[in-house]
Amino acid sequence: MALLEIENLRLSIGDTPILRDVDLVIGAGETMGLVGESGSGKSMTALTVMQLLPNAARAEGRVTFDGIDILSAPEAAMNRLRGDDIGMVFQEPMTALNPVKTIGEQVAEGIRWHTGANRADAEASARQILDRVGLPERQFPLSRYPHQLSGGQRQRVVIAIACALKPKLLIADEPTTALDVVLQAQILDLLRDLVAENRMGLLLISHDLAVVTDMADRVTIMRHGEVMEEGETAPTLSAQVHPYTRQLAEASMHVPARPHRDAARTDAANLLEVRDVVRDYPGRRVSLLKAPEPFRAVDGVSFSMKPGQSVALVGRSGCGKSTLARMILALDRPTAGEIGFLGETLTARSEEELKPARRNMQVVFQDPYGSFNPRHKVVRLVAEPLHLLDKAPSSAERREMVAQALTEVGLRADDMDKYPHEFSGGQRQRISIARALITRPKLIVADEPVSALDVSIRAQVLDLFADLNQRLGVAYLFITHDLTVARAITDEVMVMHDGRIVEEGRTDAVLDNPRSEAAKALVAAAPDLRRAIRRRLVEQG
Amino acid sequence: MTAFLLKRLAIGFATLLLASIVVFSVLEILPGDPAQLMLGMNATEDALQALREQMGLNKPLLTRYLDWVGGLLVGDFGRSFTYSSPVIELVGERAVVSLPLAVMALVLSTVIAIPVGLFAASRRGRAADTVAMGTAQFGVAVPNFWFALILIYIFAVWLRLVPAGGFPGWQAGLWPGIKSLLLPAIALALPQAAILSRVTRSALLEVLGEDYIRTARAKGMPRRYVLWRHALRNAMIPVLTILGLQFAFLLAGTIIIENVFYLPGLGRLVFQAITQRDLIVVEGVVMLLVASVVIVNILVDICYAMVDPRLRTR
Amino acid sequence: MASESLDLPQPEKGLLAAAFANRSFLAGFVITALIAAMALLSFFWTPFDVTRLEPANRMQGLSWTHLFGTDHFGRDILSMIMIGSRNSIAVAIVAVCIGMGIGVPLGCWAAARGGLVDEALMRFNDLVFAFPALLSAVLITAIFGPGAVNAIIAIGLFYIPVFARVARAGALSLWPREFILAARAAGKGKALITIEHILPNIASILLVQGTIQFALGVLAEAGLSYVGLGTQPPMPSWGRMLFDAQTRMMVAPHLALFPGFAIVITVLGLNLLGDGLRDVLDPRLRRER
Amino acid sequence: ARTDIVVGVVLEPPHLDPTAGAAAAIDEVVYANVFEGLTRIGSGGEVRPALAESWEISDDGKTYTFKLRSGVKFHDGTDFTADDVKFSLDRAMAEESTNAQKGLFAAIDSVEVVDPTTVKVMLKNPQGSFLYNMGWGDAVIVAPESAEGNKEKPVGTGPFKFDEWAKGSAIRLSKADGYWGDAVALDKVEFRIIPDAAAAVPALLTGDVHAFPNMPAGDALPQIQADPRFEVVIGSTEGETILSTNNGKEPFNNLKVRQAIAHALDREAIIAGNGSGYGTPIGSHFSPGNEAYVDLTGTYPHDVEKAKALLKEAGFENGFSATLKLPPPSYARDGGQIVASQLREVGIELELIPVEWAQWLDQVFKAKDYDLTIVSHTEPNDIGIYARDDYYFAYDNPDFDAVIAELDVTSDQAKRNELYKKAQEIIAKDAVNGFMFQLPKIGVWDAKLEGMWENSPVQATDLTGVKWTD
Ligand SMILES: Nc1ncnc2c1ncn2[C@@H]1O[C@H](COP(=O)(O)OP(=O)(O)OP(=O)(O)O)[C@@H](O)[C@H]1O
Ligand SMILES: Nc1ncnc2c1ncn2[C@@H]1O[C@H](COP(=O)(O)OP(=O)(O)OP(=O)(O)O)[C@@H](O)[C@H]1O
Ligand SMILES: [Mg+2]
Ligand SMILES: [Mg+2]
Repeated sequence: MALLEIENLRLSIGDTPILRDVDLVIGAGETMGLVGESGSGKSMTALTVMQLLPNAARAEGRVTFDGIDILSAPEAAMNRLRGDDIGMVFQEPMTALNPVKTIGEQVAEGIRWHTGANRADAEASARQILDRVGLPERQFPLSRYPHQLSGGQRQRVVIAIACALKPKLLIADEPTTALDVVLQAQILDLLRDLVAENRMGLLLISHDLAVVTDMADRVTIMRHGEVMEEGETAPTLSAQVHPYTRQLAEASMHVPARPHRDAARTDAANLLEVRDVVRDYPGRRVSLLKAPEPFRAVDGVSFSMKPGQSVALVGRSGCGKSTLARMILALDRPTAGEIGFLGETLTARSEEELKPARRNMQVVFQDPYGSFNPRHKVVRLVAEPLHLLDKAPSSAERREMVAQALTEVGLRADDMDKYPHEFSGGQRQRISIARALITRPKLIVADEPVSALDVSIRAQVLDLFADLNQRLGVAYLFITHDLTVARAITDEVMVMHDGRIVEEGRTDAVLDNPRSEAAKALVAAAPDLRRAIRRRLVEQG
Repeated sequence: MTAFLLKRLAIGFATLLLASIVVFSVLEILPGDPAQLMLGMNATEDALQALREQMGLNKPLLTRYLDWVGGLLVGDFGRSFTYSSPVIELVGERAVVSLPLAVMALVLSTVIAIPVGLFAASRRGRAADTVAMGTAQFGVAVPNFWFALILIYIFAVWLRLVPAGGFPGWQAGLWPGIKSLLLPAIALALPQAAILSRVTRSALLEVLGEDYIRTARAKGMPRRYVLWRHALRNAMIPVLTILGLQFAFLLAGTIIIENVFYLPGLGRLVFQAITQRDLIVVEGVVMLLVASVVIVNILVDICYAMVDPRLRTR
Repeated sequence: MASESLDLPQPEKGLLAAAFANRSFLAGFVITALIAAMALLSFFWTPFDVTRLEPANRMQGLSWTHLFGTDHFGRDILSMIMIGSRNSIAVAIVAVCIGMGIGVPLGCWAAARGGLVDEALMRFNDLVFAFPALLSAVLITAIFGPGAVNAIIAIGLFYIPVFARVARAGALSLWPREFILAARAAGKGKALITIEHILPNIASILLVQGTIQFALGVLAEAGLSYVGLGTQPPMPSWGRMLFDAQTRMMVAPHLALFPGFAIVITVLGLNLLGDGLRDVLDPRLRRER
Repeated sequence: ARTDIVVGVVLEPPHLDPTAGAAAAIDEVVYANVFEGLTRIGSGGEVRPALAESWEISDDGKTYTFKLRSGVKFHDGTDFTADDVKFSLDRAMAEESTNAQKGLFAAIDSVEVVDPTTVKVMLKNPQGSFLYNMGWGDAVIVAPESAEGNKEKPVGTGPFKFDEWAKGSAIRLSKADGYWGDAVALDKVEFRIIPDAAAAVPALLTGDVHAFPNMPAGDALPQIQADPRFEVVIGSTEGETILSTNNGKEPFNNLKVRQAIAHALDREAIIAGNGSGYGTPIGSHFSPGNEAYVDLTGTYPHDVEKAKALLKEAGFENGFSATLKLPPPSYARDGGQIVASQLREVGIELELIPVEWAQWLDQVFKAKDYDLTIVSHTEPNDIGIYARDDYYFAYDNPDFDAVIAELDVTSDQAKRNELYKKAQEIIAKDAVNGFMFQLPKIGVWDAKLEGMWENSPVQATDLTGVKWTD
């Protein structure tokens, strides 16, 4: 008998149906990958198993765990199961731990609750499992508080809590989405080892096909609350029998067509010149008497870009990418160094003097929601940079320009009278690109412009970027932590580490053959669907 | 932690210094001549001059400010013009009424509000929650002095259980003293308790929606355990903020309530001293009240740091 | 983190409908509207003239002529309560306007400028909050004399840091947001951004806070009038009526009853309105429901 | 019988030295109980011997020779001698003196100690009221050893000595050993401070307080009067409650306007709407309790039509508006509303401006920056203020000044009374102020108490003759 069996699970919240006839089976020692686009019902399926659904949720069907009928189990029985036989790891390591309790307390608590062990024994077990997840006593005593740990370390604590009592089933709901690729690889390794060690069943939820392929024996693909396809991971994903599976897989591996790579005019004068730029943030004051040590987020960065060039800036989380981008955009001042754009220096200029530069340099941000004032209509949002023109265009001209920009990014002109919330995530990102384009800039700085998007939408947006580069000759500084994205649309790449550029060169060259430690780690950790399928197929024969 | 504390202390001290300047200058422009007020309508001009000299009102402004602040620093609050006794003694005599009153009210409101808030939060959306929060909603709207009048009417005038006002002094015994502070404390406490219980409830509900609560639940902890062991302490942070504000409010509230119940407390003292233009007493009491608000806020900050380890390293 | 502290509501067509579907808002709205109507009516008509004193009619109980009885000068209590409502409302509204009018720009300025300006604002807030509110009111009225105008100033002064704080917190959480960065990249200055982007987005929390302060203002005005520092006779005010009633509790408890209820109901109505508004305007809470 | 008593007082004294403050609350506690002067004022307002057994007045009326009692001791054990008298009077007259009624001593030229029990006081010119003046609380005799500490710990020669003062709530006295006069019946006296009707009434009903010489009974008075446990005596005080008028200012410098105001005031209604509803209507500035009193309330009777007519004559057909500044006591704040409503009837619109005492003294009393104000003049026998230049009424009438000048040098009682009557009539005719009513003294005490004063010719709570009957 399988460990977890879900049959015909239907779930609705209020009057909205969320899940429709979901079937899913996990055996002991088996890893099941659950993939699907955002909102497809992955988390709800997991929460049903834990019986931690939102208040208004109604579930029907059959869910058995180890022979126990979960849907009809009383709360007390569930309490015995949770944390003991079923452990769960959530996506957000920053908020998943109680900030006012030590990690020791939080790990030991479940142990004491379920085994009735005394404090000392429980703490000893907690110690063991923390050691096991890679938090050795010497650096991480039980008395640490969550805020004293980094994101990856916190995620380890959460995993320790979930695995403390060697559960039969571990549910991991996007356990690495909030982490950077290097940390992601470490956490995934840890999960793999734990499964092997205890013959745990693992339900691994992810939107990233590559991650799932790497980890899972079998995969379930969901869409709109329904299971599309289910089967052994590698064959399913390589055969791509189901159209939706194919769509997902293709989108994950999508490379935009770029007929003239190297659109850059190498002979032209530099578009952007960054020289020895440093940015210090005020550090935390430890003592009243001693001045705080400043924290150096960007440390002596120099590089230049040619018109039409497409450059990627990659690096681990917190290495200073966004800070650098903000300085280039003159939204933040460097502590030292100089930034030149179109032959003019940007540093120490007034807002008025910056206008011509700003006209030629626009920005696209990560969050398609957050980059719009929700109270303005699209026309006003897209027209915002027109403020930079010396002569303010008339209202009619304005609408004309907005219409053109919208058409350029593949939206309809009459979309301009809608509010941003009336668009999907991908469309919204198009709007923000339209806004960036409206002044015909020579450079667009894009800070993680696709990392919040689902794979299929991401593919479309990448196409758009590539297309604009080709058609309009816009240069890009493309900030991303996703090497696949960097590879897909940039010519040059810069690898940043701890505020410095440690390696730069042609994208393929650097990513195929990294030389610096930082770049090597990044490349090694980056999930790659194609490679993963290949490896899996070999492994599984 | 020490750096954090030192910074708080420095800010508190700066606030006090600023406050002293404000208080002094405000009282400077207060219309009315204290000497005339003491000597009444028939006073002759030379008697007035003599009195002003005696009270030190003829010295230059800056000298008087420096004298006063210098005195404050060594605990010398000066001598009252009218009572002609040291301000510190006057304040001491009044503080033994006001302080117990404020503390009683604070304790009372906390003791009532937190369980009610907890109860309502744990029964969210059910009848008990609706009733408790409906009552609280009503309580927030009740002015404490009106509530005091109603209490007086019921318990003093009608049932004759407690005195309608006045304070027999602690030398009359602990119980009579407490008895006469009981109604005022209740009148002060209940509207505050209503606010506090609402804050407690919503803070708890907010915390209950946090990810770490889900983590705790995923460990197999029952709801009630999670409420007590995980949610409560985190919810204490906004509750503490309100408690800190409430102390200041209660101190001010005593000014009205002391008038309603004729309690010889600090509130009445300032009130009286202002009308009698006993400036030095006003200055002293105001500074004392301000200082206690500042101190309470520092204490609240220390409590924050105790509740929330994240603040300890700041 | 920042995005958590201030969730931006989407402009929705159904906002008004949603508001009226909210029980708390509806109740608050009805009560507030009734009180406002009563205040307006009092400008044109009251059952009796409250400036005519007839000691011969003093302290009558409830009757058909005098629904709520008469006070110690023989004035009709219902009429006094009607006129008192207009006082309470006027004082509270003007105080809120002062607090908002000065506090919000201050808060926005501090959030936009940061550094020294911000620090100065915070110290100013510390200073004002360190004075027990009533005490400052007592001092202010001692200088300028008691009266409605000075009560307004005293209350309004206290509201400045309240609104400054709310506006500053809201603005601070907006400044690092991407749409603000985008506006800056579009070359807009801080003042323009504050007007175009910050203010509209903190408007709803300001509205909610305004309602709450309005309710508190009604309470504060009553308190000040009760201790004789607020609205002055012959203008009737609820707090003053309670003061006059206090010494007559033994013989005519009804004198204390009606003004008290008037205060409670008004404040209750405003609080309900505020709660309702918050529910409707703050999507985070709405989701929780 | 019981020998203790709790007396309720409305105001807490700022301190307890009657020679250094104007507050009536000081005298209410210590006058005649703790401190005594050469003479004292009796319950009927008459001058009686106190520390001076007897006195002789020289023929020119300028030298008073007081024979002092012997064997009198201060409460700290020191002897009372003629030196103490000289010290006390010199101290009150001195340049740096802070005596609130320094004017009482203005006539004194010098004080001479003849022997330990004899003192001679030389006046600059004869003063008819000198013996009366020496009976004021501000003229009590203090000892040089203890004078400085009297504010906190009063030391006098009276029948009661000071025990303690719980600030804000009570002042306690106890019987002094070896008092020179008749032994008092009470052992312990507590003055409890109870400022308002809301607290006073319950305190009385529950027996916490035995007597209120001056009770803030408010509207509960009928209820107390109906209760046989209590005796209620409505007496009168020295407080003439008047609508003070700025005679120096338009339009109040016009006699017709003042007369119109006088006709517009309805004293009965003012009294009815004012607290307890008691009070004696007055028509001039004189206490009805005084033997020289004449009832002048008929001079300008309540007559709205007449008032309007007078205003018209004065050129104010459509009335005018003015301000009315109101100090804190309820006779002013409540009374002001009634006055305003009555004057509105004749077309005078008053803006009510509440002021604190400090502001009242500054703005009204000193700067004469006012139109009308309501105040109670509680100093006894103070009709002389109308003769003062510069007084805040800004009233100037040479005829009146002459009467007062004559009074000053007249010591024959019958003649004095004649002059007093004349003075009353002049100011009543001139309608200097709106004369409203004499503040009542509502004395309420346990029916088993006897010896409480019914009137208050001086602000005092003389307990020397008080005793319990059961
Ligand atoms: N508390 C809730 N109340 C109502 N609807 C909800 C609630 N939580 C989730 N949903 C809805 O349920 C559906 C499935 O959500 P679920 O969280 O399972 O998606 P998911 O596959 O985990 O997506 P993601 O990859 O974004 O985490 C979504 O349409 C979502 O809007
Ligand atoms: N306003 C600030 N004050 C202090 N430190 C900051 C501030 N902004 C960023 N930092 C710190 O500077 C470092 C670089 O931040 P930055 O946002 O540039 O990183 P990033 O490379 O963009 O990371 P991510 O991929 O997570 O977005 C981080 O360690 C961050 O904590
Ligand atoms: Mg999910
Ligand atoms: Mg970044």
